[in-house]
Amino acid sequence: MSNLNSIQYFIPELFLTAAILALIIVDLFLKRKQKSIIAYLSAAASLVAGFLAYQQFSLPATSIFQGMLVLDSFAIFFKILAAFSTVIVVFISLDKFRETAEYFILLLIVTLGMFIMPAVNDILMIIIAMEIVGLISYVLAGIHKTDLKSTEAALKYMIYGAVSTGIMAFGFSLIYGLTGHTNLYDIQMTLASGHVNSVAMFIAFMMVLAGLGYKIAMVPFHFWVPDVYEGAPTPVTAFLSVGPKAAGFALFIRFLVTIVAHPSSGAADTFVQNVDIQAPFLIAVLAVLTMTLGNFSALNQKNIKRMLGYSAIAHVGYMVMALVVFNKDAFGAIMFYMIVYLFMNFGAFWILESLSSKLGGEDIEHYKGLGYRDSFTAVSMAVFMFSLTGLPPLAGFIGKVYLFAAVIKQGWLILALLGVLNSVVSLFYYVSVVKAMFLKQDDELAPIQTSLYHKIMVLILVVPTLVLGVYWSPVIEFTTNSIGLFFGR
Amino acid sequence: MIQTALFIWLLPLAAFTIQILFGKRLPRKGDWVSITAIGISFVLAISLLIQALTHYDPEFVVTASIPWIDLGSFKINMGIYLDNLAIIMLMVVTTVSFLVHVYSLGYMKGETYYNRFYAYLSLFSFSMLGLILWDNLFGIYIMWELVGICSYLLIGFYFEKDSAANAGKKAFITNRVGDFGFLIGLLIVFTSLGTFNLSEINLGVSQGMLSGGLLTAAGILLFAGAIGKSAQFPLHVWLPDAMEGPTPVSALIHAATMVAAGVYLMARLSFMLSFDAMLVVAYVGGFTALFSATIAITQNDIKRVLAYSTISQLGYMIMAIGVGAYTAGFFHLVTHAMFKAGLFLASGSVIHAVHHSMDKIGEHGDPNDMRNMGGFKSKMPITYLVFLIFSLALSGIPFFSGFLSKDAILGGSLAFALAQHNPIHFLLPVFGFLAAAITAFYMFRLIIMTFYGEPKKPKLFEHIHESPKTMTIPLLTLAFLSLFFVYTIPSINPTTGEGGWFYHLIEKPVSAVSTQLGHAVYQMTEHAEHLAHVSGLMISIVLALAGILLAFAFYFWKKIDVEALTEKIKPLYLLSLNKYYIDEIYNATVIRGLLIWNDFLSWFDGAVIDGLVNSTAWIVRNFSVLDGLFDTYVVDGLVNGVGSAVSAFGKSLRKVQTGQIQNYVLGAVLGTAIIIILTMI
Amino acid sequence: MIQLNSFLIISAIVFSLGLFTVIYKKNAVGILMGVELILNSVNLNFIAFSKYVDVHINGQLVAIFIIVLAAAEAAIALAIILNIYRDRANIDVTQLDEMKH
Amino acid sequence: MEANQILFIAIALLTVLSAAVVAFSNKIIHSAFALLATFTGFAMLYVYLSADYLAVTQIIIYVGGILILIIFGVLMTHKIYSTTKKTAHNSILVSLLGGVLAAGLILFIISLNPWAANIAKDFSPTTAVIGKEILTNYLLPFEIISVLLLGALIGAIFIARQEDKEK
Amino acid sequence: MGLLSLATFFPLLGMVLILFIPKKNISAIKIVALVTTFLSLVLTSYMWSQYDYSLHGINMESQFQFVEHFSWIATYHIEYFIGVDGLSFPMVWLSSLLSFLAIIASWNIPKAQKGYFSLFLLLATSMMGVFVSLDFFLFYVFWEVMLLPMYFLIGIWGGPRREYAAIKFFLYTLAGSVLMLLAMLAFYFNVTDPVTGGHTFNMLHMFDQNNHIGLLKTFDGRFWLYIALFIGFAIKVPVFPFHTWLPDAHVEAPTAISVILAGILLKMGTYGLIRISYPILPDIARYTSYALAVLGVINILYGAFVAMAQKDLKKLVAYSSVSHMGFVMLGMAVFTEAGINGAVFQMFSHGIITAMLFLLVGVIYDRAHHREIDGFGGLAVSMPVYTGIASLAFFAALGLPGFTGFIAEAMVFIGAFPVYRVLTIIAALGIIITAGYILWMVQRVFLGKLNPKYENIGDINTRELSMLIPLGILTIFFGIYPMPVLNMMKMSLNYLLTLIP
Repeated sequence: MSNLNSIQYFIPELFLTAAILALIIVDLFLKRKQKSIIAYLSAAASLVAGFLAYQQFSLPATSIFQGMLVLDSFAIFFKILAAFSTVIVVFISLDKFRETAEYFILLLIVTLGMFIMPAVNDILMIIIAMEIVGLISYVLAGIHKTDLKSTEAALKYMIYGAVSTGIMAFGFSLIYGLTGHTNLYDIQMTLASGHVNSVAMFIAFMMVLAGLGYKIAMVPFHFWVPDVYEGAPTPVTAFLSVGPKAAGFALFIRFLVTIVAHPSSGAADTFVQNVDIQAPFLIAVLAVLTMTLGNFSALNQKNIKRMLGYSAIAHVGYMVMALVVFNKDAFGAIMFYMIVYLFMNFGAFWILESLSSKLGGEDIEHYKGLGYRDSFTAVSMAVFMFSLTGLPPLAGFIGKVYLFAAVIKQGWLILALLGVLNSVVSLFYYVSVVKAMFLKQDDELAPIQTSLYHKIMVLILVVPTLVLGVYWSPVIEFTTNSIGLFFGR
Repeated sequence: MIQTALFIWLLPLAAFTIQILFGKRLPRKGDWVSITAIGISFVLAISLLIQALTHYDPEFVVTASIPWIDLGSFKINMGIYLDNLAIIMLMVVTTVSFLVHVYSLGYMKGETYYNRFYAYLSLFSFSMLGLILWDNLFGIYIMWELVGICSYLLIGFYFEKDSAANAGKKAFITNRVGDFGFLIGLLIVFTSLGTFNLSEINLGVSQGMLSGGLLTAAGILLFAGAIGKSAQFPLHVWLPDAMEGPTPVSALIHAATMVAAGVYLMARLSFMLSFDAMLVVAYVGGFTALFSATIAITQNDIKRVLAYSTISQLGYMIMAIGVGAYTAGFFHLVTHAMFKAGLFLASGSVIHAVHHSMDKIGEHGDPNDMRNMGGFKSKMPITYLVFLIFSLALSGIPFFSGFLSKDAILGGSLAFALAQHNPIHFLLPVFGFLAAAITAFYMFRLIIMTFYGEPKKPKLFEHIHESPKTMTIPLLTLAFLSLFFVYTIPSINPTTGEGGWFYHLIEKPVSAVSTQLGHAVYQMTEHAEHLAHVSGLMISIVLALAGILLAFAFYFWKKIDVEALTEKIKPLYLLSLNKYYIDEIYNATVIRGLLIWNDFLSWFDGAVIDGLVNSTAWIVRNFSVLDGLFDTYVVDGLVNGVGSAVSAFGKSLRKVQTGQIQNYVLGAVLGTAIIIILTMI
Repeated sequence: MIQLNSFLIISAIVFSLGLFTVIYKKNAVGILMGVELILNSVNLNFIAFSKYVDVHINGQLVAIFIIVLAAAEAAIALAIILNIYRDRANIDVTQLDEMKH
Repeated sequence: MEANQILFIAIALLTVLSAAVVAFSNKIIHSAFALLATFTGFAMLYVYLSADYLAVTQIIIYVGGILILIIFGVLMTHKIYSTTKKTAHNSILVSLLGGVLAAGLILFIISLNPWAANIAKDFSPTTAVIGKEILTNYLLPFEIISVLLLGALIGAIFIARQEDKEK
Repeated sequence: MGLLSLATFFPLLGMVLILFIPKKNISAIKIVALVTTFLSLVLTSYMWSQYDYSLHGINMESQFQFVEHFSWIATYHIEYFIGVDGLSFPMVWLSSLLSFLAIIASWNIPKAQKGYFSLFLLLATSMMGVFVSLDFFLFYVFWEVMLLPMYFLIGIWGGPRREYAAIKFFLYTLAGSVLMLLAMLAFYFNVTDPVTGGHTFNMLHMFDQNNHIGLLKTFDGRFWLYIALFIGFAIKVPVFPFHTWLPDAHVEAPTAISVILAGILLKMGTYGLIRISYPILPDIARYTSYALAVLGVINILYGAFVAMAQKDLKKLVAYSSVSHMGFVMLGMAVFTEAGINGAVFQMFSHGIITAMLFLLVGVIYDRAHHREIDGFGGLAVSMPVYTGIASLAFFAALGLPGFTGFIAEAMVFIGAFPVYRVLTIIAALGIIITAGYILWMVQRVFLGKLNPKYENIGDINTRELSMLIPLGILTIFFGIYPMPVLNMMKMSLNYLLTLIP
């Protein structure tokens, strides 16, 4: 579709861009005390962008901007998710970054990147979209300029990200060389015609995987995660563990189902691989490694943030696990899990963020006896922890059920077995937080008073975690519909 | 009749229920409730007996049953099986029980848990009667267990005494060992025949649905239950200890009724015993008879002597069943119930007196120890008289009931031995006769030590009094029941009971075992019985008298120096005194072994099983360390390990740390490379 | 006539050198140089393929954008490095180990 | 061998060797200057690939922009007198491991020679084509990257800015 | 909402109510808990009176009673499908009874009453839910929901090593249940709904072998799925090598929770095997039955032996549970009418008896503040009533006739003997050892000289009596006349046996 016609399909992004520019200008006129207006405005902007994206949901799948982007419900799903996660992050960060308007503007730019990432259809766009998210994320991670940990995290993130992107770009250049195209569909056509050397393709695929894997924190590209998650300001960590990761998954899925595989016939559930490489098995191994490493490393962590960092790796493992089967179920499961993960993970991080000053830190130690000091927050935290473990009747359980169901349906029983055993392991460290909160009573500590704002935020996040564990039909229908259009192009 | 039987059976249960719930608050702590209940049962039992006597039909049987458990193909009906055997047994049980109830009025007066005692007695009566009446093995097994628990409760009645508590436990657990066999026997029967009902079992066995080795096994296993309950070797160890219970209990449970349940069971089941099973039964019984008699010689505790005597006499009965002298065996059960209960009650009377006397003079000793007694004849004439009658009956002296039955057994065993072609089976009558002689000896040793001679402790002797009427009347009743003519009516032949009503009512059942041998056993024994009768009679009288004379020679006339003799045969003496060390052997092997085994398992459970699981948890937990090690030694080690080969080793050691972004990058690169290389290979 | 492979080999070597640099240098700016080498090798690849493989010149266009990205990346990286330097007076990445294990 | 080829080899050598200097040099400032040579070498290679516009862009942006930025970086993070000071390095063998592995893999691919086609196009000026492409097919990346640059600008300034005194 | 739902969710309603009661108002909290569990008991009892003994249940929806069947998550074919039959109803009734009694037993919980009672009520609902669910997914949800309150109830209100015990319980059972999750999903994808043709979580459809496809057509698939399910259930039972969580959890848990643990939770393992594993994979059940029987025998003997070595009264009782659950396993491994009915009856009976035992241990612990067996002695003197009831309970546990345990064990023996002779004989040794450890314990605690420390120890009080007496009456009543329960069970279980090849 020509550029001009494409604009009508690009309204959310255009709106976001306009909002970014507007906010930069507004920022100039605001006094320090008034800077929080930017926060609210950015939240509103991303909310509106999300809404605009939702408006596009029923549009037929089209490729826009001369094939640079595609607009399908799959992409829209992740756009909405991105917008939503930004809104929540804005509220999580409100306290800490009240006076830092740049932070919110950068957040919106990342959101724009996340809007583009799931829709890309060209190697160049992949690189650009990932760089927008990446580059700005480095800045966000280092936004606490005076905090040694924060700057260190930024640098590590930056180096790791730059190298990964470099390797990925090199991989893309090889793919370009192998096929002669930069457009994903064209690449797919060429690959499907079957004249491409599979070994070379595999190595290129692995190089690309380095970049994608880094974005979603998959082993062996996960090394940056613990350090960056611990070092970055908590809201940023929360954001990184959900938003960019979701976009990364969208990109990963799109990459897999266009370059590695293509639908076997029309809108079928099954995919045929374009090139003869052992992608499913490889992904399975990586998934197991990812979840195992994430879980096992999280076991002995004393800092909850770092623990959540490792556990985020483990959750990636679960999601990657579903990818081995290359089908509708798997993608639906991942999308569903993303929604669930958004609530529970943000919930945990929000509590971490809002209580860290009151408790004097983010170590498990500090949470001792919280159940008796602020039972509402503690119970909610327990809910998030158990949901992350995957216990019913919480949303995390349903999420995992879908993930496991997807692989079991295709007979990957051993893989699923390793997955569930991993979630047993994960219980141990999640429950250690709960244990500290409830099982260690410390009468000397006074009750904690939390603000109404805190309570509302917790409630907003905990209610879906509970409700989705019991009734999730609308959500799963939403995700299923999103996939439907993805394949129905 | 069924209704009467039901009343007989259930009245004590009602009494028990009332007693256990309200006993404490009732006037006189409710002893009258129990006595009334058993009294009515007693009267009803008499009416039953009268009916049986008027019918005078050896084949008499009435049954009635209702479904109890019904699972489709698996059914158990519960019902009552009333025949002459049961009626006579009912009679015995209600008689002894009633008399013991009455006796206890005096004996147990002032006890703290008086009401509880009566409650237990009632429960026991109920269970024992049920055991007699029920028409199927499962029901019998249930009641079997219940009498066991009553025995446990009553032995441990003085639970504050450790010895009593121990004895109760020992009794129950030893019995459980026997019950284990019983249970397996039951299972074999049910598996083969699909029923527990006695008549159906009879039918099934005679149809050959259960035969051969399995039948023998079933017989022996069921007999194992009897071994436990009737205290046969090697499970006899509990009975002497059971004397820790109150003496009326010893009389009722551990002499007259419960211990005889084993004999009763074997009598009930004799139709299904194969020849091999019967041999086992006979030998166990015969051996026990002799074996425990030899122990009784040296015991000094009056009740223990009686206890071993009981074991010995039960051995007789068991042997009788084993050799096919069915009627004789059951006859001995009845007579023995009377005189042995009498002996216990009489000894109770003595103990009661000694106990009170001790209380008065403020001495704390063992009231049961015969070495403290002597010369009580003058102080306690009635007790002495009845004691003498009972002892004569037990020793098998003519004109007393014991003679009739014991002689029949000895004759039966002799006949059995004669009928067999294997001379080794003469061992059985030899066991029997030897035991008879020894019995006479130790009984008179007991009488002499207690009632004759000079009082060993004059001070104690001064305060000895005859017991109250509630105690002496039951004694006299039992003494009367130990006289021969009670059982020989309408005949008055003192040498044999065969002309009497008893022999008429009780007839040996036809064996259902279909093998040639099974029938043969019966027929030949029957034939030989007459042959053996006269010789058996003569020998037994001679031996009994010899035993009595010897006892007098030893202990009364002191013709023979007991001490010197004892010294001479010290090892034998010690062996007997210490009951052949059976308890010690059990303690050292089974019990200690079990405890060690348990401790081992407990340790095993905590250390190994749990440890195994925990160690996986440990590994899991430490996997993170391993993971760290992987980071430290593999990732970094690759970085630094290779590097250290070139550059200074010491410097690189300091670099062994994570948090290094370049190691991360390298990790990713190596990871990718490794994956690629592995995949391509 | 110069073969495609010549360019590819140069690119491969430079890429490897870039990777090596990233791992080898302790100096953060040095690492940044390594990243630039990598990006340059990528560009060379794209451009070479655009000449020899593609009927269009898409590769060249990608390369242009990558150059721009490299510039942006360098700017941000240097800002971060500068910030680190301000905090610690040192840009040795091996000494950045506030967080580990 | 044609002069063309000799020249090419010379340029290639320049590029690779200077890149090697960047990598192995002990002094960061040497690396920076070697990088200049590498960038230039790349620009010249682009000429061989009939990418005239790219060659110029390479010089302008890389040498004129990025490299200057890097040198600024070097200078700002080192006291002037210490720029020539030896900088510490990680273990060379281990680092080489990564590099050699990567090189090996890529050279392996190249040795497979699996490329889609081999249509060596003749030289034609690319500037106009590129200009047209950027405003048609590549309009979106062009616009998006401007947002990226904006973001990078804000971010870089925010990070690099000296904190206000009152904070 | 039907009766069954009401009965199941009444406690949950109570929990919600309690959440709105201020923390300080302890008596109101207790009363809400008491009333809701009582109402639930009343409802289940009423349902018993309405129970139709002629319906066999197991694999036909029309044969179930009090069925409620709604769609829940339509896209994934998850249904809210509950109902009871002869297998589940006794357990449902028992759980409502024990929940109610356990509330009484928890009357004097020392701290955080609000949390305690609300968690307890959640537990009660989930227990009932497990027994009524006929949709596998629903079953699994209830099954897992149980873990959370249990973890807290042990972990917060437990004994000195509560944290260890709680996490051990949690990890063990979770490890088991995730395997079950796998198996459940595998079943889902290998079973078709005969009506819609899609996959289904409906257990009854899973039971129909004609609906099986794919993996369930292969022996290996069936076998491994059975093993996965088995481990999930076995940990709960607990079967021999997986049992080590039990003593710890039981010992550390507060009295009421021990009651629930031993009385209900253990039964879920065997219930699950009979309810789910057997009908879905009858051939594998048959194939592995010998192993199950062997494990059962090991449980019986091992539990008894280890119980004998215990010094802690509660631990002894805990190990006795291991031993008694062995009878259930032995009984269900033989596929005879007597065996399987005996097994399920043993579940019911052990639920009553062991609840009594734990309550009794709790009574004494409340007074003496320790549970060392050797630390007591002669309590029969100072606590006669308590001793009476305790002897009743212990004799019941020992398998004395006249109590439910005897009938159950006898039926198991009768059922098992024709099938596995040697095993049954070995298992029967258990009755001796059981008598041994129970009597030995009774002797050390109640008999002998009165330990002067406990001269003035108070006898059992009315509240405690009020929870023990109903159980005592039940164990005697069903010990003498078990048919009301057996009639219910036999329809279902005998029918179940016809499904097993």
